Amino acid sequence: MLTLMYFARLREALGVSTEQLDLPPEVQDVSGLLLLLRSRGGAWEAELAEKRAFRVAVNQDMADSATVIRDGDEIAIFPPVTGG
Amino acid sequence: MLTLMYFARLREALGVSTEQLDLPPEVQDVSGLLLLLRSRGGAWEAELAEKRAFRVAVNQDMADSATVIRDGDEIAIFPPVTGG
Amino acid sequence: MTIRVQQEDFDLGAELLVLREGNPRIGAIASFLGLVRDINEGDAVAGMSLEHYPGMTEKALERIVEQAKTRWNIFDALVIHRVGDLKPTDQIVLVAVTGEHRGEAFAACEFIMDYLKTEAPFWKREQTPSGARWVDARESDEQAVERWR
Amino acid sequence: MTIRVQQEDFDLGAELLVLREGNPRIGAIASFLGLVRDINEGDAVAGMSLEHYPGMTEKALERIVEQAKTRWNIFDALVIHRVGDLKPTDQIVLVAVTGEHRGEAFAACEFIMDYLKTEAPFWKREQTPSGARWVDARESDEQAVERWR
Repeated sequence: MLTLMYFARLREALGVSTEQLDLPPEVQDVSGLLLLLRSRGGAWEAELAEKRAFRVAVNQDMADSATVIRDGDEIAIFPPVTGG
Repeated sequence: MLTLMYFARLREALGVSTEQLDLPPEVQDVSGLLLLLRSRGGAWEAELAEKRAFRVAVNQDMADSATVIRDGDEIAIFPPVTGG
Repeated sequence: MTIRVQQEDFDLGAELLVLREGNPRIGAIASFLGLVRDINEGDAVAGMSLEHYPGMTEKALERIVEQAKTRWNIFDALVIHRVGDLKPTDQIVLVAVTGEHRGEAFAACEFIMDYLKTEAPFWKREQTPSGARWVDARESDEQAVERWR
Repeated sequence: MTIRVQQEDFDLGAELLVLREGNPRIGAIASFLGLVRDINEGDAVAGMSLEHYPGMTEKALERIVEQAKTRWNIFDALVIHRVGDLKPTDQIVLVAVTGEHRGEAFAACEFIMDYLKTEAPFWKREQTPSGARWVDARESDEQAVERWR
């Protein structure tokens, strides 16, 4: 089981703040997860396209496309941060 | 008439905080004034020697050896500053 | 190290007193206070709302402060960041660093702010006359953090 | 611009409130607070006394702040420097700068401190177990100010 979280503009655009997902066997890393999410089409395909600026964190650490994903992980997807 | 002021360690070493001096005709600039003061000998010669670190201000602006001195000027001689 | 993410306002003077309490070796405190401006990107801002990622925010800020402590000879650092609804002139963030001398305190304080701006998961949504909008990340913030790499 | 040379202590939080009052364009306040340390050059310091050159001090500080305002896009700056007898942990100096964004506020604040340290006529005399001594100027302060030239 994975916990997926979405924040700020992405949360609004995707219409979801949190979801639980059984870890699909073909998802081994962040890039695999993104492929899966894009395959949902619509806002998912548009917002998570390669050329869009967004960030992924795995277990609350900033990740990149090669970061490994394991069962039980907490994965967050969000726009570039704008605090401070 | 010149007003001469001495601060901090120099004030203590020279034993004077302020003095009034008629502007001597041979004093045209800071280097001329320093020559005159050194000619007093003792602590004056030692403390104001070329190799010693001290600063001179003319009318409350930092000066150098070529800064012109005129009648009525306020001239201060002091060690490198250590505030803040 | 003190890291706080909170809705409530804070008292900068009181926070600095706590930060330096009991350490007479401190000669320098550099601090930064961020405020809500009433204009951004040329538009009037009536207010803003700050969202964050609870848990990760604190972890990210702790890591940034740890890095600053490794890099400079400082005593301690404090980061307070507000979330929720804010209006112009409200305090958003306070970063303060204590050290023996000013150079390291200044550098560490600016380093923490630069990383906070690019790595701590906060997002601003501001209210303008043409509606609410999510604030875009600034290119200048990316450039600022590059200096430290 | 506010420049004050005074014996009395000051309230940093209250001073910053006055400095930013009535200007909702301010997004950043960088500040520096200098404190008396209980040790210097390896010796215990029981207290110190700060002498200055009245008149020139204010003039020198004003010129430093003017230079900072020419160099960076900042709103305002405040400098408070104490004179007279101080003891460890006492506040000596406060420099605060307001601006739209943090980069210019930080730079101007550090610039003002670096110049204050090398050009404003203040002198420290400290009490140590082996007697009172005038504090020597630090080579590192000369190096710090060279960066801006």
